[in-house]
Amino acid sequence: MAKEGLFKIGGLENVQINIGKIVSEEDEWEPMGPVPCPEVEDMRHWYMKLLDRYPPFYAPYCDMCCLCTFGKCDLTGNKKGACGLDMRGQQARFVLIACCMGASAHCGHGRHMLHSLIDMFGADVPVDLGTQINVEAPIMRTVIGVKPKVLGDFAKAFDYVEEQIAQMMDATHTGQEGSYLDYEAKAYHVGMLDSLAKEASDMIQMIAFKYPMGADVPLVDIGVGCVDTDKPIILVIGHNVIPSVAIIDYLDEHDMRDLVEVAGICCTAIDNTRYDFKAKVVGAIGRQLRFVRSGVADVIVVDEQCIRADIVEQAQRVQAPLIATNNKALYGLPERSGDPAEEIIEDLASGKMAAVAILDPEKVAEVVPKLAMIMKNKRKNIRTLPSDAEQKEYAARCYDCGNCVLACPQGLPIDRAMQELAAGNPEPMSILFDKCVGCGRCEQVCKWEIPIVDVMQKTALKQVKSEKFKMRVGRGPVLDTEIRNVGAPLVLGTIPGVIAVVGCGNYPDGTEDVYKIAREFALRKYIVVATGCGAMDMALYRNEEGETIYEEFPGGFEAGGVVNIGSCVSNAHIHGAAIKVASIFARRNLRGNMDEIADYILNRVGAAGVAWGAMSQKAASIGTGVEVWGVPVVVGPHGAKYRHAHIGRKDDLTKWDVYNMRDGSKVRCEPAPEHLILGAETVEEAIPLLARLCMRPVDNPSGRQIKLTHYMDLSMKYLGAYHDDWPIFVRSETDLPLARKEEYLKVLEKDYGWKIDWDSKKILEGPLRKQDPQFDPTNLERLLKGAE
Amino acid sequence: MAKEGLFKIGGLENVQINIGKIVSEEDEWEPMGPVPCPEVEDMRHWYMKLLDRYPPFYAPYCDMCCLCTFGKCDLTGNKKGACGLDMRGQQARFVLIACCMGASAHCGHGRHMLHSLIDMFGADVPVDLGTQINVEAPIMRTVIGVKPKVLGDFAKAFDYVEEQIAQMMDATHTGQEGSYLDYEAKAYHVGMLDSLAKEASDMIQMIAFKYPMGADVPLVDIGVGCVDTDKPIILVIGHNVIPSVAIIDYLDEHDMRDLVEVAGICCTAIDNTRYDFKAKVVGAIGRQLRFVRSGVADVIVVDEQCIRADIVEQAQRVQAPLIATNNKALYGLPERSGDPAEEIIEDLASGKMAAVAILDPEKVAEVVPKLAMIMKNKRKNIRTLPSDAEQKEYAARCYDCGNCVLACPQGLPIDRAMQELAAGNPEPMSILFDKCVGCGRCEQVCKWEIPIVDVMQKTALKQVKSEKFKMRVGRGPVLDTEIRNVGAPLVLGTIPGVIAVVGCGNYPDGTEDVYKIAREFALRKYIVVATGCGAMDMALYRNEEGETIYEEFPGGFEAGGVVNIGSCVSNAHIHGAAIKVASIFARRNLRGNMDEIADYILNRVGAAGVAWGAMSQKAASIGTGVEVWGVPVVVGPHGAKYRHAHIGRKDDLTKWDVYNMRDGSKVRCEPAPEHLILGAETVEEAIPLLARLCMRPVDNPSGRQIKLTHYMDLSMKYLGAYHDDWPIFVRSETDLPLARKEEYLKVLEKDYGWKIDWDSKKILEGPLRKQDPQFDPTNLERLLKGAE
Amino acid sequence: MNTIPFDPGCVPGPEMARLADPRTIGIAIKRAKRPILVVGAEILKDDLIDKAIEIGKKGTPIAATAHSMKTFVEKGYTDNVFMCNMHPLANNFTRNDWMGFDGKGNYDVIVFLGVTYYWSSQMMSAVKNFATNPLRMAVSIDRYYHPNAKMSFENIRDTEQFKSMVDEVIAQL
Amino acid sequence: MNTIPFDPGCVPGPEMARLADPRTIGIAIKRAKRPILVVGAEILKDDLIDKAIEIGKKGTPIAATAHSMKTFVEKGYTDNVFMCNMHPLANNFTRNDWMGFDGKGNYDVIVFLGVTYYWSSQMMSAVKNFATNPLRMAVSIDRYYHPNAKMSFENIRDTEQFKSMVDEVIAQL
Ligand code: SF4
Ligand code: SF4
Ligand code: SF4
Ligand code: SF4
Ligand code: SF4
Ligand code: SF4
Ligand code: SF4
Ligand code: SF4
Repeated sequence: MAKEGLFKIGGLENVQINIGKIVSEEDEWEPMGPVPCPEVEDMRHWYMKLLDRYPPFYAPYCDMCCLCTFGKCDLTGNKKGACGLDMRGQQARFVLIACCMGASAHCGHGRHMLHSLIDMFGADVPVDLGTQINVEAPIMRTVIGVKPKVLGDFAKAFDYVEEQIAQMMDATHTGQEGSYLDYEAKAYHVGMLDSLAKEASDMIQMIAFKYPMGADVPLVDIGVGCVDTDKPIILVIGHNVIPSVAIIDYLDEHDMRDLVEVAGICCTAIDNTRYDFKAKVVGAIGRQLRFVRSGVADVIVVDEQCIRADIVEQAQRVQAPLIATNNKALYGLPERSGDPAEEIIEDLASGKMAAVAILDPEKVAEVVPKLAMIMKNKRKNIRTLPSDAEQKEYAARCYDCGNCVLACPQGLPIDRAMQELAAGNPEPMSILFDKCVGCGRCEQVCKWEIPIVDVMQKTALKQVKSEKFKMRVGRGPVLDTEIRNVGAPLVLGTIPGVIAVVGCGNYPDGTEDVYKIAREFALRKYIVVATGCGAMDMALYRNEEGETIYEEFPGGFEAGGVVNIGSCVSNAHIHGAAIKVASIFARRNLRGNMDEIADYILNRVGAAGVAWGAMSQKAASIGTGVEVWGVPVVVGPHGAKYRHAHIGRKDDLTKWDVYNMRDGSKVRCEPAPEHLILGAETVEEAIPLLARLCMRPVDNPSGRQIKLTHYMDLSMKYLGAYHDDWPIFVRSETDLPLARKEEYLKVLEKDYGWKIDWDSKKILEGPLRKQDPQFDPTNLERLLKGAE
Repeated sequence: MAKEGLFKIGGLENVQINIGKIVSEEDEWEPMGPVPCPEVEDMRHWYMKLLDRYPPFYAPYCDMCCLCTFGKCDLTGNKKGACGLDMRGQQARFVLIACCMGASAHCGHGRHMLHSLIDMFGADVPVDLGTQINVEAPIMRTVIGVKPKVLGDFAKAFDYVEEQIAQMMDATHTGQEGSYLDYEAKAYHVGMLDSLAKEASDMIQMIAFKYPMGADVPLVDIGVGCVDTDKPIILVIGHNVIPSVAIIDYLDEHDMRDLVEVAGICCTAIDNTRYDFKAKVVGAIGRQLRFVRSGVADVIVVDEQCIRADIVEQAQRVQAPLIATNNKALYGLPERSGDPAEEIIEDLASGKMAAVAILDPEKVAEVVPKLAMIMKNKRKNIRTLPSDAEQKEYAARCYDCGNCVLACPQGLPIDRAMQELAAGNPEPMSILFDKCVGCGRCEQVCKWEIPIVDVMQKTALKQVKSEKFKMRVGRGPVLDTEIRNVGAPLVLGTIPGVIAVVGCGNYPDGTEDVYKIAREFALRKYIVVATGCGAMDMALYRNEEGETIYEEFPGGFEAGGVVNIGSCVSNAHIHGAAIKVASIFARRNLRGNMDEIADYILNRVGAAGVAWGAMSQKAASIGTGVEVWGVPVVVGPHGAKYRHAHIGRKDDLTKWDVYNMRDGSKVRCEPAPEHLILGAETVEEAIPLLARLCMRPVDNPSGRQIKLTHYMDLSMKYLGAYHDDWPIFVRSETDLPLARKEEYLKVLEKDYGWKIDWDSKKILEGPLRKQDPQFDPTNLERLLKGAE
Repeated sequence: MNTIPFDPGCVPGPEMARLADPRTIGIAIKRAKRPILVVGAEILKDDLIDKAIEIGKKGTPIAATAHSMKTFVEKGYTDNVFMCNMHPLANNFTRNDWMGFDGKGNYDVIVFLGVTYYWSSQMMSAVKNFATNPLRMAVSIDRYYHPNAKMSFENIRDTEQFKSMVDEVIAQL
Repeated sequence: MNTIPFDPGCVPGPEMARLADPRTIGIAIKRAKRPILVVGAEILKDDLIDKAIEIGKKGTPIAATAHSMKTFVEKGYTDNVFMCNMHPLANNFTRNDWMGFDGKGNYDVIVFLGVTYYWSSQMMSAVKNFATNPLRMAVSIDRYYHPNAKMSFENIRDTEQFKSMVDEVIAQL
């Protein structure tokens, strides 16, 4: 922040003032805490605290390391490689690399947008989030101690994140870190950076494009069936909304908006609807290959992230011209920003070129709508899915070799379905459609060159075409006013928790899973928040009344709300909400105080994340970034491929000692939350687990009672039994689910040897600890009275 | 660079001036070229030019991708994974990841040092490189268009590099880039960033610590035998010299310098000798495990990079306390900067703790020398290598299972050597010592727990102890004056080339290889430059006269010089020298002109790099950063594990068309240089290859004659034959090696069908092109006359 | 020539499961001091639950992961069935201080049946790499080739064949 | 159970070389339309150069990489020996437009003998993954198990045994 030297002052070109030190004006909104802009060592005490209680468990995904030319090293059995690193270290290193990739994606995206937005609007766009938000950027305030006032201020966040990413990537180099613990600590650091980068990335688009906020944002269309195939269709795919916004602006300015469909896949889809309620959402990542293959799109515009690497080839297959608009994903295409729009349109429309890159969003906007109009006409007679005859021929061709089943990440029984289809029964194949993640790996190995993805889609065509659902527009941050309403019940536990449904679409058993999870918790008056693929995929189902989840439940951050926060970068507002509980409800200082705030959340805010289809490295950094702020995360079974989990041990209660801030005493607590990141095999397993992970040491009796009730109900509902750990959460009879209190007391007496006074129906002996309304838990020594 | 807002002016606390725009004073030393601070798309035309002529060849090191939870994907046979990426793309992505790791290591190191140095000296330390250097930071000038004047100015380089690394890491994320070409282009971008980061990193230490420069730097001691074992020995390992410098300063200030040995391994060793000529160099990375195991060190201080991941365990094994001083390599140790030195010393000396982290260099300096004194005494009776009896027992224990041979990256015949040793013959084992890279993998698999590394070292002990050699101190940048002397002969070819021996110690056949290469070329009056492990390892041999290579050859950047440039970050000065040829000799503008300068070097500066033991990701980014500036690189056979090579095709001459700047015409040239990066299996193969790669289109007749002579001589010497491509380099009879001109003319006539006029001994027909003294080659359209 | 994992990319490295016939695997379980059967979501398919119960009845305790417990309850067999989450369970297998469900110590032969392929594969990888001293052995009797196990069947397409193989394992107990 | 590569970490994935006996490999070379023998630095060890020359004499052209050419020259056998660098050579094997040393087309069976293990392993990987259409096949007759080849020997510790295996290959030509 200090800058010395000679400066020229605008408008006073001939005056030079020698300035010793420039202090940018920064009102003292809060005193600065101990860890502003932390280096990893500054926050290491917190990271190590988490790792001590939730030690890493490794499930190596590969027994070798191939990262340097001493390799490959065989590390099987925790052997050391030529550099001295052992298997645990290597797995943790891989986690760190993945997190760096993920955080770089968020930061790279945000920084790129910031440049564009400053070009478009100047750096002075004020940070104005309306009257209901004062704590505008809770992560930024906390981590770097800065309160952004204008667009340009967010550069500080990216500066910090970039420097730190380089430092952490540095540590992944061969011959650097040697302990899995310090690799994990660094992964936590990167998770924290990731959360900051996301917040900055979403805020800059929000303030520049004036996205709507609050519970009352409208519902928009989602689903393949919503796309009006009578119009020219522009399909946008990715995460960076800037070229799409340019296209939409162009359509508006040229009175073409109603003539053309702008339909999106992945986060660009969500963010488009934040800008333009007419924009259509096709769906999440799982729909990408299949929607492209359907041939409906007349022009495909890709920006960055979550794009199929072979999108150019796929677009070509359906004769849709493709425009790449981002320097992260150029596919070897010529960059044509410098050429006249007409030339580019001509080259693409004539088929002279199948795809081009155009990095200038204005030029993209000039090219795409016109091109779409032309292509709509040209592509009229393009049939891309198999004809009935072809479909038959394909099915007949199947040799039943089973290669496709092996290649399928989900192991779907394509072979059998193909045989059934050949025999005239399309049903088994059409059932697979919903379980298929749309990856195309099956086609890669079919020696008979059956376009399996297309064949499957055709069997499900009717169902696909009828996909017309509603999704609430991504609404960005939780309002301070909402926090004021839910702060107390959340911390006391009477709102039993916040369930955050986030992440990608690599679901083990299809998209319906996320709908099930979200609805179960919404019905139970948890607050359900969602972003990204999860927010889209859960919209694809209806209740018995025919309502989608967004129609059934309100959109506010309130008990029983189902809140579409927004795209993947909007994830940060979920942390933001938890941080705001600490700030607004508990009046903790945020500035430079990350350890304290995360400690607050871990002990008090009953939130849990579920990244059921976590696929990417972003999901890795997102999950890590959720953990590091004190919120546990459950991933689907594919998540085991991230190689690590953070597993608490309820059989070693020494790990659960927490300080009472009031008197500095140590209190042995129940394991709440028990784990920080782990996987589950099925939703039925995940749901009770999530309920368990929402418990917190500070729950008051009625809060604990509610949480325990849900936990036990859900266990019985989905598992047919209770986990044997439930008594550990019982501090006194008042914690017990009311409806079955006696029954439970009996069990406690009989199976767990607790002493019960049956007259008063009070527990005399048994609980680990008593509930103490004065209990003010912390894991940080520095917060104890008398600590310096 | 623009910053707006309200500012307080130092000394005028109550005055606030509203400044529209601050322009930091920056004299117009050169007009700004077209690509200052380039984004990847700004330089993509250059990267793609290189890739078009030197297309990537992939040798997958793994047929699977394990980077996301869709995986593992089997990509065998160039199949596509679930994200649509094919095998080529995945290999290129891995290259990009490796380069990002490498560049991050350099940038992370430099940024960290910059913070420390500014803390120590302030940001105002002037960039003063003496009277013989005006072009102080050629890479920085070229790439970001900045001429650094004070220490603090280097922050601009790191700011830029960090932002770009995050952008490039972003592109490695699943669902981003789809074409191997664009991954490669991005790897080139990162290579360029790497060169910039290294330059900044070396310059800041040079100017802060006032390292010596020029040809006349002294010789210092290198080799295990140089370490005076009568004194307490502090062993420093790594790349970041700051804690070592603090230790040396402390020793000086306390008049202890002559009482204690400061011995180093890896780049910290080299950089220590740039600060203190009394510092000893043990050797390069290959010596690390073995020197530690010898137990000679009384205290081990590690900073960052190239440290064994199990160094804590290894130090413990020889009861040497270890201090970790860098946040990149903390090994899970407690950070004790906050504790009194006495306490730390007590804990370590008593064995209460085996190792600690101390991130504050001042504290390190307080602790280490005293601790070394104490430990010297305590460790007197520690014997770490096997006794004779133990040695015998170990050898006898060997079951001849051969596991160690399989585990050994070099496949050394340890089993047979062990049998011989058991039979009383230590010789075969002692011979292995020099071929062993010291990785310890053999010990990991010996079921009989034979400490193979120790056993081997013991057999070679006499030889090891007699290792007393001389290395010239790393001298940093090539002087402008030197460039003035060699610029013309280099470009004309009469100095046949610059051979840069760089990189790590993963040699296929031992350290002597680099000595052989360097000496061969020095004797032939090439300019030999060296850095890092290469610079150290080549010092470990003597000629017939008993001179080391640094004693045999002068240290100037001149024909027949052997120049120790310095540590790995000093590598940048090798690019710097080439850039300075363009600037000083050819008067090209550098500023924001990277494509032009790289083009200049590719066509004119006959330099080639050899990273014979390239091991790390840094070596990957270094190599890529050498290529991108137009200099070809040869790696040893382990280098094939980097997965790619850039192979020119002499059978497709269309790729070798070059513009003549004078008239814009296209000239079909000989393939010079033919490849940009490739491997060789043996030095005998590499040496003629390097000679070939030094040829350039602009060589004048006498230059080409000299280069061709060396190429052919070396081919005959090492290969017993000529490569069949030599005639392609012959433009006229004047290009032919003088001594055997007639013989060659005959061959050209007979085997290649050229027409010769035997009277005049002139070539009438045959050559691809005539030599043209007016030929002013470029690959860049923009440099052609008439181009805008 | 090589046995291909059910997920062909799931090739972990040089240590891959020995292909074993049901008899061999059955005997290995029989000989174990403290064997345990781990079942998951796929136990609900193809009546495998009945096989699991048979194994339980022969004295091998069962760890019921995912939501498999519900079916045990429905089937009325819960005697030596312990409901748990897989991740903490696998974590416990890698630790020498875990005392097992009965407090008597960790298990030595860990038999996987009816667990999603890639999920159990990862858990067996943890056992293979970290439960080495003393050696604890993961054994798969699922219908897949599981390289991260110590012993495994091949990939079996035919359900009846697979079930009869499981029967053969049971016959040895 | 699995054959371990000479460098055990060198497990590339699901497609690994078939272990083949010398006769089988010999016949495969014999049947090739355009076979080629690639030799490298290790050809100078254990008199393998003589074996190479025998193969050359039987009509298979030889690509002499590293500095092996020198020994061919010394041995006076250079008839169908072509000196080249390995990296560009392997690159050529992956391309359909390379016309071979004789200008008559690329090769179909590429036999490796006497090349540093990890170096040839990588080159065979390139052939395996990119020389697939039409299929060109890398075959190792070195003393190592080479997973990236299509066919390979096992790791052979005994030099005499190895040499007699090479002899057996030659006998088929
Ligand atoms: S870590 Fe991944 S890329 Fe490397 S060897 Fe293992 S599976 Fe292959
Ligand atoms: S980084 Fe270490 S473990 Fe990995 S290949 Fe290199 S030496 Fe082996
Ligand atoms: S596209 Fe669907 S069916 Fe095909 S491999 Fe992928 S998930 Fe399986
Ligand atoms: S890979 Fe093709 S032929 Fe084989 S089962 Fe699948 S669809 Fe049928
Ligand atoms: S990044 Fe692509 S190729 Fe790699 S595992 Fe994921 S889907 Fe497969
Ligand atoms: S320490 Fe030496 S002998 Fe042992 S495996 Fe490494 S290189 Fe081979
Ligand atoms: S691994 Fe040990 S026992 Fe086996 S050959 Fe090597 S030294 Fe001998
Ligand atoms: S040359 Fe390589 S191994 Fe040696 S010090 Fe530098 S980076 Fe480390």
